[in-house]
Amino acid sequence: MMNSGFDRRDFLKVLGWSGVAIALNGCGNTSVEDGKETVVSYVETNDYMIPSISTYFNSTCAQCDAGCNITGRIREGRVLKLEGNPDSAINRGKTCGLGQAGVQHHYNPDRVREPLLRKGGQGEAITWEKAYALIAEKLNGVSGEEIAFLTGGVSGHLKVLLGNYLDSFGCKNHFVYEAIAPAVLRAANKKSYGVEMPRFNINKAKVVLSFGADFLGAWVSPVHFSQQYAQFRKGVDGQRGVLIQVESKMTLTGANADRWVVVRPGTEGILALGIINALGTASGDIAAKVRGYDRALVSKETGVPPGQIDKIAALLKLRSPSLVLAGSAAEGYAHGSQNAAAINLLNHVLGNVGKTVEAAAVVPFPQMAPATGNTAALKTLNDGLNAGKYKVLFSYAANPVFTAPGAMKFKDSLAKAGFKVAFAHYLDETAMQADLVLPLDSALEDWGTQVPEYMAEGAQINIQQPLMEKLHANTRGMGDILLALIKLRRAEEYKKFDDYYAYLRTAVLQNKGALGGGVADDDTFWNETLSKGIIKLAGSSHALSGNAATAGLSLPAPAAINAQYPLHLIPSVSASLRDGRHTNQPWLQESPDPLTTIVWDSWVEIHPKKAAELRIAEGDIVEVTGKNGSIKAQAYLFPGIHPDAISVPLGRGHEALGRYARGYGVNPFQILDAVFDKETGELALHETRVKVSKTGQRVIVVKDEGFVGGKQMGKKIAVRVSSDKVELSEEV
Amino acid sequence: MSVNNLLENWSQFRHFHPVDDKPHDPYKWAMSIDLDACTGCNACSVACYAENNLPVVGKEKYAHGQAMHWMRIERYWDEDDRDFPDQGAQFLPMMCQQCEAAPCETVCPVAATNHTADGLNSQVYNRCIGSRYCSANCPYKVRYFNWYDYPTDDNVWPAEMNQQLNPDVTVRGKGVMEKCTFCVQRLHAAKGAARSEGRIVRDGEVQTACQQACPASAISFGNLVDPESRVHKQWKAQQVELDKEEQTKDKKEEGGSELRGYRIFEELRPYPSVMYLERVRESAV
Amino acid sequence: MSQRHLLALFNNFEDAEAAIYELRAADIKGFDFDDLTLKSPIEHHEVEDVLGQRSAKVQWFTLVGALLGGLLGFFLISGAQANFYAQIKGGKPIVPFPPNFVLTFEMFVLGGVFISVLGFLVCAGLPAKRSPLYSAKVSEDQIGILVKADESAIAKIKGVLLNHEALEIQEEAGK
Amino acid sequence: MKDIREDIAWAKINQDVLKSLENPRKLYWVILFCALAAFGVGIGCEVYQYQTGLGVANLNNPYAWGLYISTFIFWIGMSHSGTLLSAILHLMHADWRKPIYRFAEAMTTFSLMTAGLFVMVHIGRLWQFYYSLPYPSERGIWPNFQSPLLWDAMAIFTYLSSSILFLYVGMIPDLAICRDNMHEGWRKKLYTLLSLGWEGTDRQWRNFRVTYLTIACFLSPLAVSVHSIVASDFAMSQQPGWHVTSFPPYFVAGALYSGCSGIITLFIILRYVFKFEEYMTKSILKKIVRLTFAISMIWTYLNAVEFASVWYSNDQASKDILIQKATGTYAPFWWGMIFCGSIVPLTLAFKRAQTNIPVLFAVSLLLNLGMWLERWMIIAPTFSHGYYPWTWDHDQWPSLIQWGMVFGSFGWFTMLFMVFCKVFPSVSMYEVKEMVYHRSLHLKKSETAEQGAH
Repeated sequence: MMNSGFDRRDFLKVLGWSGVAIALNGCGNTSVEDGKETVVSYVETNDYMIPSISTYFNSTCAQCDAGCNITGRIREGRVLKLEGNPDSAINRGKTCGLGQAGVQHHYNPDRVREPLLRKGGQGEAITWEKAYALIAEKLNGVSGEEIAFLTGGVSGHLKVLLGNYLDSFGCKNHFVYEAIAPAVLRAANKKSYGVEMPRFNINKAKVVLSFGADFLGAWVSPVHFSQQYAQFRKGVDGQRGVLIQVESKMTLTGANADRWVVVRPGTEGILALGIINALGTASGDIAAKVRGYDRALVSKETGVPPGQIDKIAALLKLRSPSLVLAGSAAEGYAHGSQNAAAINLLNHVLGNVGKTVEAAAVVPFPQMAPATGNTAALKTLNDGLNAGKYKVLFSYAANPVFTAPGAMKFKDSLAKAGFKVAFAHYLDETAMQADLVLPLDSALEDWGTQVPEYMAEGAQINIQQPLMEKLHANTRGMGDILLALIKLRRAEEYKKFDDYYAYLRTAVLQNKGALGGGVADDDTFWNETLSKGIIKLAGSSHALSGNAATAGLSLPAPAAINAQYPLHLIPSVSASLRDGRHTNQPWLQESPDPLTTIVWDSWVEIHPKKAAELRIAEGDIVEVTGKNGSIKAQAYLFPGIHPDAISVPLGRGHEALGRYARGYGVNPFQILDAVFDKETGELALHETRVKVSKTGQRVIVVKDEGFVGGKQMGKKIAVRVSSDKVELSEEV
Repeated sequence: MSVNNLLENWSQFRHFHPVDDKPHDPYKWAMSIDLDACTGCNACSVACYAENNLPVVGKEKYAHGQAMHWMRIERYWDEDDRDFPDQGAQFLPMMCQQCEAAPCETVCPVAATNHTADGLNSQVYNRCIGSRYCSANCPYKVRYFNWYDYPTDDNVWPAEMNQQLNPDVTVRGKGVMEKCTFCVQRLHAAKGAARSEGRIVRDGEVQTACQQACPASAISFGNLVDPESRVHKQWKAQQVELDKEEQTKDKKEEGGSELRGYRIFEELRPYPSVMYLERVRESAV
Repeated sequence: MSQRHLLALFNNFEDAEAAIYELRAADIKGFDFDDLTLKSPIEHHEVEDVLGQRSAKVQWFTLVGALLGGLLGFFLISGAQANFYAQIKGGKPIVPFPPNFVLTFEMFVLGGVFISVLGFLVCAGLPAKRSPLYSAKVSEDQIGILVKADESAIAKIKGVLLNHEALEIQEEAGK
Repeated sequence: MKDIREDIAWAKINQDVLKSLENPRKLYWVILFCALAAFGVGIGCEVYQYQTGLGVANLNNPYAWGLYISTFIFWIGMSHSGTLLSAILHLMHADWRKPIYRFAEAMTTFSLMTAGLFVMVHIGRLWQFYYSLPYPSERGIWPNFQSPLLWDAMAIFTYLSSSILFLYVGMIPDLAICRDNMHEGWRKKLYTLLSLGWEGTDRQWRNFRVTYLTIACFLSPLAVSVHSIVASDFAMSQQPGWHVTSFPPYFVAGALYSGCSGIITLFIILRYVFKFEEYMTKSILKKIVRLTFAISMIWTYLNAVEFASVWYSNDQASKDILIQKATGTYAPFWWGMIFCGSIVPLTLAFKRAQTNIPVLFAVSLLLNLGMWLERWMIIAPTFSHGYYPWTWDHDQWPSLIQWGMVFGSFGWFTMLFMVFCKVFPSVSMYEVKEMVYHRSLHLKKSETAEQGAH
């Protein structure tokens, strides 16, 4: 990988110095910004930079919230490729496809390059000075109550700075919104284990029973879990781990399960209680709770054959420790919290808490801990907007106009805000509605710190540093913008920081001791920190509370079939497109969906039996109609889905976001009903009921698989063997 | 002079190179892919796009079957007519198998695809005239032809995007065939670095892009003739030999061998350099 | 002594044949029998009985051409392969026989055909200057006999030719 | 039945044939213009494809070959019967070939030239075509002599150049006739140049005969080798449906078959257009028709052999392709091929059909359609249904660009052939004279014998 003859010490030295060099170049008013040079001058290059020799800088992947540590390969001043940082406990040198595509976020041709002020239907390029002045003017005389700041998940120093900025107005309206965040899980975990996000040791489990947790795809920290999964498959003590996945629509994880159990949508909790019942090991409260859930009833309500329940229970009894995971598919209902609680209860009953569910390490700086996003925040914001409460609205790293459920009519609500400022990389749907769009540096150009929500081993703070000079002269880092804005309010306090880099450096060095800096001098410590890209901390961890309470646990019987809208709509989350913010990265658009192999478009997954009933064939354009509108997409016959459900992937159907995203597919967010989890107030993503009708049009589905689909036609291509026929412990 | 050379070294030229009596020395690059670890997540494929300057062809061309993914993830279902795939799907990463006796090599009219000394099936873009005979003769269909001139297509690498292109790998113009190279640019760099230290490349010093990305570490890659390499050990443990079309496993009764290493289409005798390890499914459930 | 050409045209081959027999028998002084040329619209291989075996040597060209072509083909190809073994084909020897034999055969044919045609041109003396006396009738349906003889012999020859019902006799103008 | 009369005046032969070289009628120009326009369509398609990339042909991975290769084989096949008539039948002393072999030989040459075009338009980088030629370079790079495609190139080059030489050498005496009968002008100059000073001397004739015979000897196995090599493109590969031992004879039979039906078509056209009834007689036509019928049965047999050997083999992949051919996407075309190639020629078994010109014309066109379909049915099913099921693809159809070039090739061929007919005598005059002469000799001999008997 390294083509130079450096040894490791030299390499680190170079990285350290280069960090400084980048800092000096990247944040001052360089000749690049003056437009004199394009990227790097070869007349006076930094001495670590040798043409044709790559250098590597560590940073943090910003494509999702998992916080994987990455190493960027830089040559001739350009970042070429992102690799995993081998020293990271989270991803150990590995990356997912989404992470690989980070460079396409950076080099995307549709990035916003100038501050844009709305003028009629058009955006007019203005200067930063004018933009700041305008914000100051709009904020003049506005009380903290009348300001709303909408963001995606934020953590680290950016969160601190943002908090300080909002404090300067006395504003408490920080809405942290993530469309597909595991918010119900957090609440349920808090109740069951005492922490929102414990550590799941898949690698130590002999059986993993997952209720719709797509931990190999898009759930929480997939790269980390994928590695654990590989170890789990190799087995503890030579015994290969068994994965059982319970869900209504097959996820990537389900496709890798030893047994994929299809369950009636929303009855995951009932099945969990049924398994507890079948185990027969529970006592007291729990035993009383599950008494009613005998095999016959559970089987009837969930559609899982009684024999299957017995087998799962027997296996769980036989092989210990095991791990039970509650995923978003089980949680996306009005009784989602109850489902999750029932599933978590299973971990208690099986004695997994403390073994495969462990307390995670916590970063000892609570102010930097992630502000985790959820959808309840959006509802509050939406209500506030509708009430006309907000005169100024800031939006950062969230695209609610695209991701809010159609029933919310968020776009109309947004129009009621007085002045809307969007900090944006691209003109996404929300930025299109803004009055002022401020262009951001890409994640590969910006400084930052990040604290991952899911801690893999010890606690860690991730460093994000520029991997190359700015591509566009007039973009700014979010931290720099916040600093500039806060200076307008508290000039005295912040005047010592020239820029966000200085702020960050000072903030880190102030806590050198706590961050493990010891007696090293400031420069050395700072440079080492940058070169590592990770600050690993001893951290502390709260003990798990072994609270297996069943109080308040009550699961509704499965909903009766709605005659008008007989089908459940399952909006599926793909590992690469997530909530749609990355849809403009062409590698991801062209990367086939693992299960359907479809590219560049949306589809409606229907079980072949249901399709036969409705006389739908592959490629038929079907109309999916719910209470809040309809979408039209191509049908794909998919065996891994409950016949009473259909599934449409999230992420496509953009009306903005640039050439690679706009006009491809449909957006199922648009037709989601506004049903919320009763306990947490989170949007119940899976509660929308729909009907499907043929439109009469038909297209050829653009996909990678051939016309015989996933058949091997009697050829020995992908071969499977039963676990009793191999001896894994003798393998290399 | 050519005829002199021909006559003097006659016996050498009649060797069946390289599968039988001339083992690769000191390198024979090979791979093994554990299908039990592979999750089908596509990270390898995207990493390949990033490393090897693969063009994104767009929806319309993809629809015409003109995609350029050197590494494709295939998804297979059980063929047993059950209502639900209750044993999951099977994923298979498929790329050029770098065959030892590659069917593509012999048919190229201009010798643009050849066997290298380190056991790769090379593709010389400059030499290729685009007869597509290699693709026609490839049993795995892992060769990808440049049906259009992607480097000049504005939607493939627009102004900023082309700064991401890996300078170690050329972009391919229209009319040439391309395929997985086992990241030959990385191999070259590693071999060069090792040579300057007077040794051969150690196991783990060089990774292919797919291997490096794979979150489940399902792919291992290395020098098959190096007894210390993981790949060598894996092949040995699975008793898979490079120049055989029938392995120990095939001779045993079904499932009686406790081995799970196999190569696809061995019976056609291309002697592929990629060994797959069968996916395992729990018998207890 | 100066020589002159004489062309006689006959209606059919039998007449011409008879005339030639007589000319040979006559043994006219100043006339070499080898200077007699028969011109005909189609091939009359019977003429060899009259004119004697004037050998055709094209076959030798063919033999040499075909052998050379074949040898050149084989050695050129094998030599090229041997000197370019950086481009190994997996599973095949550097100099493989079956493909080389196919190409050798093609080169064998190519050499044979090309050199035969060359041999034809050489042996038939083509492209040739037009002979001094010619009649378009020869390419239609008449047989021509072109003789070259001393001035002194011309009259005698003419007599013989006329005896055999020559339709027309052209004489080269005297010098 | 009327045959070439032994008492036909030689001068009349000259006159009749030379008349075909006279200034063309208006219709000639119209047809030539149409052919040129068709060729223009092909050129236009190629220019577009050259500039945009081969993707416009709607080929894909792995469906990498299309109509270009099918039509290439078709034209190569067309070329074979010319050689059959001119060389093989010459060696067999079949006199009846004499009036018709010239245009058949021209057909050989021109269909080879057409086939060559398809190699060009097929390759991805036409501008690097010369890489496939074995020229010495300072880097010592040679083409891959192991590739059947290279054998193909070599064989076609040999065949084309030999055919041109054979056509030319055989035409020299006729060129001399033209030279002698033309008024001053460019034609006279051309014929003077090309006839190389031929005067029909005994020496010229003697060497001419040996040479002509020698080339014929070479050409006969060459023609067989050319089409076996084209078959090797497929049979030497590993793909199911191609890797068949019987492919070379199958291809040769197919080639002779399509060539013969091509000759019937052109025979009828020339006979009608140039009023060559006296030379291209129905009895000759009958002989070709019978030959065609025999070849069609051989082809049918080899077809059956191929199916049978696949069917009784253990090669599941090839079997699948066979089933796919008969029942899958391409079934209509495959059955069309069986119909045109094996059923339609049965009409030729009937005596009345053997000389019925309209019927023969229609049948010959159908046979050629069948043979074209045959070539397509070799290419398409294997590409769409190879070893690897994941890449099976039955949805790809040739784009209009491909069809445009196929169409253009017919224009190109027609154009070449029409120009040839007006510039060179399409009936061999000296050989018709020989034929007449030999007949009269034969007649005389039998008369003398009769008299002697008396």
